[in-house]
Amino acid sequence: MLSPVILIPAILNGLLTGAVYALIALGLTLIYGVLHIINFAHGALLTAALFAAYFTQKLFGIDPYLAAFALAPLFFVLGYALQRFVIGPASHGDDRNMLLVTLGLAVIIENALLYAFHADTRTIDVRYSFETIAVGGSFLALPRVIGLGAVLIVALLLWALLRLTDTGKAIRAVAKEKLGAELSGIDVAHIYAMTFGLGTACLAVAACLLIPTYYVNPHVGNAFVLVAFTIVVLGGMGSVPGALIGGLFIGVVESLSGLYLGESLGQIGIFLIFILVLLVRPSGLFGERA
Amino acid sequence: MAEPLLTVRNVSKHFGGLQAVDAATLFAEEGRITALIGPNGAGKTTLFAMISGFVRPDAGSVRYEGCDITGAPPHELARLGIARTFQIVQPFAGLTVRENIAVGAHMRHRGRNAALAAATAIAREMGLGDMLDQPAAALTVAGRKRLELARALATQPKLLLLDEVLAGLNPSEIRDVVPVIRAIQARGVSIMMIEHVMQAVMSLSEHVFVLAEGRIIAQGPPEGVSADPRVIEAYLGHGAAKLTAAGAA
Amino acid sequence: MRRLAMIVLVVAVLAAVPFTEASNAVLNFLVVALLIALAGQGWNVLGGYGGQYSFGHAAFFGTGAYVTAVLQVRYGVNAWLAFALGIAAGALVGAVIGALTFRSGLRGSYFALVTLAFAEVLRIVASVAPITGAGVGTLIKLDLRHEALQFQSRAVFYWAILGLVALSLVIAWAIEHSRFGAWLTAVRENEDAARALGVDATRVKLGAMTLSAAITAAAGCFYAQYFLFIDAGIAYGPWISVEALLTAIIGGAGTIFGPLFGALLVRLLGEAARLVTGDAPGLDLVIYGAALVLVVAFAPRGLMGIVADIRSAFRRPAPRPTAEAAGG
Amino acid sequence: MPDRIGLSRRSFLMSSAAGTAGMLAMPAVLRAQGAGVKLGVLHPVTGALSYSGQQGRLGATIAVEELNAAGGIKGLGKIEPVLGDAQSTPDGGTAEVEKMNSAGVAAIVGGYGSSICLAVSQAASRYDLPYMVDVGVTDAIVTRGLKNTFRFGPGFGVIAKTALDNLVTLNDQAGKPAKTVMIVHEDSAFGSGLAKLLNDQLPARGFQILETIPHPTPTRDFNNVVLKIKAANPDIVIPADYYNEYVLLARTMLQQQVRPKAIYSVLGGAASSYKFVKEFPDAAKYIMDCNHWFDPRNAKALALKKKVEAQGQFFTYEVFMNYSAVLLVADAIEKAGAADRAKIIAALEGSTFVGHVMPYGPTKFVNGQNQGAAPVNTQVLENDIQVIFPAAFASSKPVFPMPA
Repeated sequence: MLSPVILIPAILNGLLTGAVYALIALGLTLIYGVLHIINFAHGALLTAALFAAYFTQKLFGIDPYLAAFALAPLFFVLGYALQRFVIGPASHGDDRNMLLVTLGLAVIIENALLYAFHADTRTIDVRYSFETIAVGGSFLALPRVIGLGAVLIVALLLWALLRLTDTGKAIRAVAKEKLGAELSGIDVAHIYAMTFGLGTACLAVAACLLIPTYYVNPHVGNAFVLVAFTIVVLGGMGSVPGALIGGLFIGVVESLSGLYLGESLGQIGIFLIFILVLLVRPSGLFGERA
Repeated sequence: MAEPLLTVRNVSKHFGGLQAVDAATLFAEEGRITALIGPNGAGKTTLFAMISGFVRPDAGSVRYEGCDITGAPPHELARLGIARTFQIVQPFAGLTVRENIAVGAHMRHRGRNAALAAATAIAREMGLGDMLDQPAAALTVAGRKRLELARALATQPKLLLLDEVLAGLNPSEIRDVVPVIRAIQARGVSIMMIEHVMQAVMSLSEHVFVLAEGRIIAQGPPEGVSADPRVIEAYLGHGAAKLTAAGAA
Repeated sequence: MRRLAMIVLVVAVLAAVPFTEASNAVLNFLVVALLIALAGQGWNVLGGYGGQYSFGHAAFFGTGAYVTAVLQVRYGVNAWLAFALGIAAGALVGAVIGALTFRSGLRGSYFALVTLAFAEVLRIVASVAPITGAGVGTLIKLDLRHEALQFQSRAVFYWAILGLVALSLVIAWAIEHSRFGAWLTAVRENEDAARALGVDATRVKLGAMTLSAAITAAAGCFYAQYFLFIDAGIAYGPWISVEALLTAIIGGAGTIFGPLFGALLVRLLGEAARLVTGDAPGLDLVIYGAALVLVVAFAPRGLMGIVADIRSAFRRPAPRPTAEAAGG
Repeated sequence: MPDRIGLSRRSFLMSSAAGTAGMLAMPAVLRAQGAGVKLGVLHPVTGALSYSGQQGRLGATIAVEELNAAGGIKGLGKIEPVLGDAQSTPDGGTAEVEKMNSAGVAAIVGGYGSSICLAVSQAASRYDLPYMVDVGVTDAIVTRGLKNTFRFGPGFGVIAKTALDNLVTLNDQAGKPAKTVMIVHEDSAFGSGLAKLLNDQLPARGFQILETIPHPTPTRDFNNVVLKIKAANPDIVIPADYYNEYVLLARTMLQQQVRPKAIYSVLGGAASSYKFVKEFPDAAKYIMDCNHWFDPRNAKALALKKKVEAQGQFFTYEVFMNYSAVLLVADAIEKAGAADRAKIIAALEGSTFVGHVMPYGPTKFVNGQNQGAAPVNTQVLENDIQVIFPAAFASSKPVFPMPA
């Protein structure tokens, strides 16, 4: 019923949106894969990262894409410290407690940002914000195309880090067999924190990719976090390629269901997929059967 | 000859590519202690899990008291009189000893007070009388094993499945628990036990099944089985020494 | 029986508040706190006693609220009946979600996520479906008659919600003193062990979820009847899921009085924060969050755990504080 | 019983209830000794609506300051504002009304947001406490027969009608270049209600509605919506969104080079916002809006604008609506001659106040609704917001259709 004139750009747009979702989900899935908890602070940390990207541009005039190189390490340290000194000790190793602590952190971060910066929406205006690339009669926003490329690079880097470095091997060992890893001398608390740091660093990159075309306010992260949960579940909790493919897939689903069902109901499409996957195949489409 | 209390016929289970249990057949006679032995990874715990309803067999049947119970869920089996303990003890850590046992007792007692009274009585029998109001998490390993037994017993089972109830205990603790198991048998409860401590198997059981790589390779009275060359071969390696030591004892 | 006496005492003290010269501002504060306590007690039945941490109790709160409101506004159903049907509908939603999730064997993070997702789906549906008034919301006609379940006096509303809270306390007490409760806590502590002892874990969890949903739905029904206006964000929004969980955990999950004292404390903290900081936006919620983290870190059994520890410390110098032992 | 449940602040101290301690000093009263009139100033300064709430409070407090600088209310002394935070929820608003009532306010101004206004009006009606709605467009607020509730600004019905009338006039004057319309609206109370009214009435006015697209708040991406607009190619796009979504939509339309003959919004979240115009001049260019707007020829309004901008704030409609509402209530209190609630309500009912900054003419309340209240049309022209309709208040001529 809809002509390809709409359909093709809608799919392309879905892919571009999905790429950023994927990056946010990458951080979440990594944390889940190793710590086996859902990080409910993920959305709030994304908001914090968006504020950081906003202010580096506003205060220092640093381009967000450049800022990513500074903010990613910064947020890595932040994530590391949060897990090492707050979440880890506070939850006494109990999964349910970790859920609660990350939820508590989410509430704290979001409202501390509200307290500090108030509720108004902020946007930055960089010269390429409105630049587009013409593809098949439609225009793709240049920053979003750059975003897709950056996400693919980050995913590749992450994959290489997990496969090729000693830390990556340790992370995989802990994910697979925590007790065994502990017995063979791996500092599990350190690896947990490293993982959390990596997941948080992904958010910093995602924030820098988002800010040129999006806005930031203290509640903005929530809009992404449920989608990210869905992607993580769909892609198989803990699976990096799963998050990537799942993100792109969800982007397209959202785009198409928005087109056919309307934007309001289109959101339901995502949640229904989410619930269905959880009920029928909780290990995800790309994950291994438990 | 009457049908045994429990008959397991040709049950199989595989996980992914691994054939954990392969057409195993065994039985437990009423009033007896039956042992299931075998080297590590032989599939004993999987077999137990199938009998107690935690795992559904791919093939084969389980019969109990003349009825087919294949694939019935654990809580129904417990109601029919099959109770089990776990290899790694699973206390309700946040509850007291009394409350732990009462969970089992509730199967036969609807009322809270009746269940608590029954739990108290069983706890005393099992030597846990001093620790009734302690949280289960505060018990020693031996205490937890006793709790595990007491809880199972509180369901008033006809058949008790014991999964390595002696593992992790020191020799003196083992000496304490063995008579407890005998006492349970004396109450008329049939027992099937997975056990690694061969000494206990030899002294307690009347009939032994040997599982290796998912198959029953031998069965019979303990003395006969321990002399069976297939069994010795299955145990060759780290298991063989243990077996010969047990045989010499 | 001593606990039952405590319930009577606490409720009696609270019931006396309107006879003091408490202003309506205080009563209104208490009404809202009790409303949250009721929602929290609902969460407590499933999360505290049953160990199933739901992040989506808004699904039940909202269903109760919407059914109460929509039946009155669109179908002219009597308010009292609508209230009862609201509770029933909440219970039904709980049973359906429970049946779907527990049969699939979802636990822990998965359960938290799926409940959250259900609440979100309902929120979105409510924000577009014509029957709920879609985005406009549903407004119950102001009609201060007892037949319409609306009262001129704040005090009557206060006693009504107190009555519901009292009932929820008795339910919690009954859970602690029944076979169902024993089974429920056994499932919380160790599901496999419970199943081996004859506990039909799925059924027990399902029962707990239905009861839990009914209690939280009652809070939703009351909300609709008290404020007379609901929309999708109020009814199904994440705020109530978080508050229900927060009050139960901070007060002491799996205790009779946990949600009640938790709600009073949390709400007081919020007021105090706003008192100290003026209208500093967000600071009260920062304090909520911090309280949650601190309670999990240092007082895993919440406010009631602290009370119990203090009492046992006075009664007999126990060599081993039970809280730590249980937490380990 | 309700009468006995105290009104005196001292009675707080008597209460033994848990929870009282925190309530004692509530609400945040800027207490002054002696004579004076307490005025409740209620806005959602925290939560989802906090930006608007803070702007609203700004307008109200400026009005109070100006009144007090001029000696307060004649015969009664200075106004003592009792500030309240509705926390962006109906229950938050209700709690504040209770506190304000206990604090003994003569009237309440504010609300912001339909759901809060509904709850607040109802809570205040228990005490016959006069309540002046600042911005809350749901008509249910004033059609419930609450004697205490007044709305200074226009409601949905009037806004939609004005918007339609002006659209028709605009089109007729330009030689009817536009025939087709697409509506993009957020799916909560305000957007949905508006979309429904437009759908009912636009066809009768000779416009064909190609599609109505609802979307949630927040919506992360408007590319699909814009693609649909592009494919349907309507003459006019009518957005009804909150600020963030409006900005995203306008930016995406610019990006995708979708240029209808007009972007004509109704209560557009960003369309008549100086912030939007300043931050995204290209996206804002030529956008028309039918919204609350001050009388651009009113010297008081321009002075207020200067004052607000001097504080580094944007001059948004929340500011001048609240400013006007406070002046109006103060006038009524003065007419009543006492901080007596019934007298103030009577004074409001008969009010013919002209000292506000809105293009409404003298106030005249019928069933609580100010009859003269109406929105005006604005257009973003040369990086400024100009009034283009009605002619009596216009500061510029409309540019329609948009130059390509």
